[in-house]
Amino acid sequence: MKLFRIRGGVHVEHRKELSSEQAIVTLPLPAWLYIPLQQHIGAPAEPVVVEGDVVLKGQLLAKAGSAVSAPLHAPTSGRIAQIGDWMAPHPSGLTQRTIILESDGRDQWCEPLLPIDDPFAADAKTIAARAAECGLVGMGGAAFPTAVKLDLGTRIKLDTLVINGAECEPYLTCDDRLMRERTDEVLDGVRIMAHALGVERIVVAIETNKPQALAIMTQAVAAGGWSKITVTGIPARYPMGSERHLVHVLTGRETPARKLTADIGVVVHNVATARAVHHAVRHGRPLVARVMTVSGQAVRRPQNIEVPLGTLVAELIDHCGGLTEPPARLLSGGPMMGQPLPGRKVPVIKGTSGILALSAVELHGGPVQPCIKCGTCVSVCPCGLVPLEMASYIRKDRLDAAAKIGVQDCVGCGSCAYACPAHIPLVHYFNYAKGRLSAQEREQRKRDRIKRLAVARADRMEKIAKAKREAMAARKAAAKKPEAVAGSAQA
Amino acid sequence: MQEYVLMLVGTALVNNVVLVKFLGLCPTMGTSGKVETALGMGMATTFVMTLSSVLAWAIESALLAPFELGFLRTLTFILVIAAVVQFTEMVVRRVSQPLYQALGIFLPLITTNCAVLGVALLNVQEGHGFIQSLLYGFGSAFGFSLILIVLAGLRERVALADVPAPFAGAPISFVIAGLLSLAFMGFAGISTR
Amino acid sequence: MKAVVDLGGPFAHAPTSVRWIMIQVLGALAPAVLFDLWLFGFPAINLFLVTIASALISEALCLTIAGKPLQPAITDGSAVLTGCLLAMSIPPWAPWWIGAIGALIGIGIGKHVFGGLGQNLFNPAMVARVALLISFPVPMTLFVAPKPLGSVDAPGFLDSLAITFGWHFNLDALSAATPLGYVKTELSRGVPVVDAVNHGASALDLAIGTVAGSMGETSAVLLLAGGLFLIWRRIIPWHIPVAMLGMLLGLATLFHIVDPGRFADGSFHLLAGATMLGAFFIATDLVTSPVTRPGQLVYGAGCGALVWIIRSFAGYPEGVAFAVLLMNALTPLIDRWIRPRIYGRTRRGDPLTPKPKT
Amino acid sequence: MLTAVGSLTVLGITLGTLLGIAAKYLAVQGDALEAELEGLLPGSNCGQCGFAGCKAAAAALAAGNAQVTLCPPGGRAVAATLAAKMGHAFDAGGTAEAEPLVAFVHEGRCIGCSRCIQKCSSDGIVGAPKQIHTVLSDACHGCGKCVSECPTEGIEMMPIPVTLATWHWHKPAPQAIDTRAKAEA
Repeated sequence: MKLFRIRGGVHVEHRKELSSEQAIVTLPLPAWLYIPLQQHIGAPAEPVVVEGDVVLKGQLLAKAGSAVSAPLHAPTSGRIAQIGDWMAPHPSGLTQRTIILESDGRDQWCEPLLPIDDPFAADAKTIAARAAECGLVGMGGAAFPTAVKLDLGTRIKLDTLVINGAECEPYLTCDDRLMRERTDEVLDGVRIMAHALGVERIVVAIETNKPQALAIMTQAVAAGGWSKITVTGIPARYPMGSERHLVHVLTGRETPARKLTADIGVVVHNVATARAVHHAVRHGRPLVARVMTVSGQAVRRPQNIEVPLGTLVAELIDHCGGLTEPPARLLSGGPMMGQPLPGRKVPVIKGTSGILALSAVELHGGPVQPCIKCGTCVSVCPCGLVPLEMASYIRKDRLDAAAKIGVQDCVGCGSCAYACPAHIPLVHYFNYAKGRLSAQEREQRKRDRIKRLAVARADRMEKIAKAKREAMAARKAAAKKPEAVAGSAQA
Repeated sequence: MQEYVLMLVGTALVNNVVLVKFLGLCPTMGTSGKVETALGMGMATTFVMTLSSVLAWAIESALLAPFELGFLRTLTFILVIAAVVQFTEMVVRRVSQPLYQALGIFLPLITTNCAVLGVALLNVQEGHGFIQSLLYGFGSAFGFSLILIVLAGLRERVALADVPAPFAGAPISFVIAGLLSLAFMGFAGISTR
Repeated sequence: MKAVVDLGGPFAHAPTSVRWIMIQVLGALAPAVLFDLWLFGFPAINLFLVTIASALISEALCLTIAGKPLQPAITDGSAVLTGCLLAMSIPPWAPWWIGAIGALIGIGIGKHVFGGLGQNLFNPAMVARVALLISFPVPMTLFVAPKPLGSVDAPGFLDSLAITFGWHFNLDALSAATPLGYVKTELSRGVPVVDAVNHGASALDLAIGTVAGSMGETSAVLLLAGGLFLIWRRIIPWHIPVAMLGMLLGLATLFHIVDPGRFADGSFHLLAGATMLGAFFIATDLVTSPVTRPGQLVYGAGCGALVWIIRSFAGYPEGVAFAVLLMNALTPLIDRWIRPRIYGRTRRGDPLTPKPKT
Repeated sequence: MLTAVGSLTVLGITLGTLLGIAAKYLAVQGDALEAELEGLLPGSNCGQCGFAGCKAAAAALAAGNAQVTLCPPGGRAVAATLAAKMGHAFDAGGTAEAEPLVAFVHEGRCIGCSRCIQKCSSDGIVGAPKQIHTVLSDACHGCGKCVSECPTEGIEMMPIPVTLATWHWHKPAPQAIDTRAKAEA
């Protein structure tokens, strides 16, 4: 299969050996589960249960808030203790409306949805509806509702489905283990999705630093005799897993800015998402648990664990033998694009692909020094931006100038900050700029809305005043006329 | 032909009107804050300088020399330059309002730009013919614009640096202009004959 | 916005730092410096140490005046590197105050006026060298033939102190012209360049460095080796030296063919003067060179062309310093107009139109 | 002497006529600046700038007897765009980034007199006589006229709460040292 080259990118030490040989284990059922209502891109889910309800595993807890949203299901059987606010797994430390479920220990499944026995006969609509019903979201980290993506086939002509087994983030090995241990489930899910999208070509992309997974998947596809699926090794280079760059490497097509990869006929799905589709379609099981890697030098025994959604990070770490030292950084996701967590009493959600407790040594941190314009960040940026110039504009509060040279096109992969010899937090600058710019846009939209309201009110007041004046004038005129009328009446 | 090329390079780089002859310093400092403004000012000044040196030559040879009115030279040249600048101002105001806004006071001030008058008088002093004075006018205008744009690029970059307080603003611009003329000393000694 | 966490962004990092870069550049310079110190004996060693010391002193002075902490800045090696490059571009037996004033100008006006490391617009060492060359032409053009340590006429340690620190010691008796200077003066006396080159130092001497000149103008081979080491360590891009040497070689050979009497040939230009030092250590100063690869090619070619023009036509024999300063002045414009294409956008910046699916 | 004066007057006249002709062809319509400036202002005629509405403020700005920072609700963003349009240098540092405020009705003290509704210039308050009123934060631009109007002082200006959607990273401190974060329990 012909591969293309992407611009820039960095060679990160993948440090997957910490957990790549650990088979997937299941977490013993935790006593309390904290299920936030916002676990996906789009509107938050709306609860359908109230405090005190007793629910079974897999029962609907909250329905989708809008077209682009995903429902939530009970990760285990138990009692709804409370629907209140709990700290979200987010660096802001803000709280979030969360359903707090107290498990009764029986872990009893509810009545599963009717399995679709021959998915290849069913049309795309039913498969997309089933994915929506089961609350499936992208498990690669973006957590975009899968149903919406599966529906794309009906509206746009697609020709390729790419299964993202790149997992270019260091430390994370959950996709690798899934491909090795749950190969059939993954491949079945892949074929179902390919049928729903109506694509002829399916490419499973796996980085060459995962040889066993590559071998097992290739062998399974050959055994299955599915000619449309090709499993290919791609160079282990960060950020290979970024959607647009993976599509470029495999198909050579470049996704236009502000557009989706679907607009150039390619849809990308994560390996875990494929497995979730398999469970939803074949067994009617909603998304209630996912595999994630708990790793980092500060964790005694790094492992890959199948975790019910809503488990607290503290429980995960305790299951892995606790911490060997207070972690320098506690992250959700990989070290490159992962979000630092405000503490250990936060739940894991559908989009959490890993929990990392990194020691100071692993960070290679250092004092921030002035930028010496070495240009390394320019040569490693996969999106062809000039990070040092954007950062110096942002530092001087000239966000419009930074936006003009493309800060909105930054995908935040972190290659520049990784390679910067002066340890400048470039991605932090860009995230601040993007946040500030969108806040300014929101304020501008609000000002425009208020301008419309003010103009409308002024017109209305004007009309009312005019009407009153006319009425006054009419009444005065009428007051004069009655004598004439009275006069004529008497005559 | 080779002599004209040497004349052009000589006036633009070797004895550059700003950094070697030190003419036209105030508009250089005034409009070299941003590169767009510098580009606009450079084009406007090039147009004015070239046209004025040609007109100056015309007046010199048609009017002043035959009637020995040499003492009127500066007065008539300024009159011509003012007219050309007024015309340029109308054109710029019509063509691009933002540039007109950005240049602001410096557009009419081209009249007082000593480089423009200086080049016209130098043309007469060195007895240049029509083509020579055209090239001399254009060459020095090109040198002026080159320095303006290079200085604008440098000042825009230094605007992003944390210049210590006593040097912020004008002083650092003068340091940059000084270092730039230091670099231009490299061209000293190139014979332009 | 309050954040519980102080810093976002990636939490892994490549094992580099500014100090490590500076140390590697100094390491690449070391062989050439040691050879030259041996070549020009004790006075050169004194001058070298004085220049480095005054570079550090002026760095400390500027930092305290600016109220900045001494610690990370003073030991990041940038002051030492500037001092070393300056010492390599002034005559080896120059008096001590040349080195001291040069370091003060370089570090003070060249760097700290703009705000410290990474924010200066011109290469500090070259600012100092050009300022010295123009303000003190005599001591800056007094070169001596090489007098290796231990050779018969090499000055002893005490004599060297007199040379570097003494006032009255005049060097006229010992002075010798650099290859470039020799060719230029011969040319002005009407001797065609070809004879001057053949009569002067042979190509081998030029390469090894056993010729008169400042420390940077001698040992071309060692500087080349140091430069290739830096390229291999990916500290400097190959684009700038290749473009600069390529342009210089191209112009020199082209014009040498056209008029051998007037223009020296390519190999002479490459080996003589501070070409190697300029191409690998001065033009590639990270702070003052463009950040994009095509921009670096344009910058290098510009340096090469200017070096050739100044050497062939201008008054000063050595043009590297001026060429680098002039191209430093153009760097902001190069970075402004030569930019990488943003992924998913055309060169002008508007989004690509997806190709109609054939 | 005569030729000198004569040649100068001739020169002056010819140049004058040439310029007159050019002026006619290159005429530019009236000052479009005022209309553009008014377009930039929020247009809610709240009067906080001291002028009777945004049109008057734009006229004052164009005439030059008003500062670009004359519009408090517009905050720094409007001031920056005005400065860019007028070509004035404007350093963002001057005006402190005013925390956007929104009116908030304390239910306990609202007696439903609805005097605040008449005062609100953008219909931001909803309520009926004798009923508890409330402020639509999306329609309130914090002009604060209703606060002084309320007889029971039941309205207060409050900052807009930050949610997970509107939260974004702070600007990193210039020499932010990448120290060990406290991952407390």
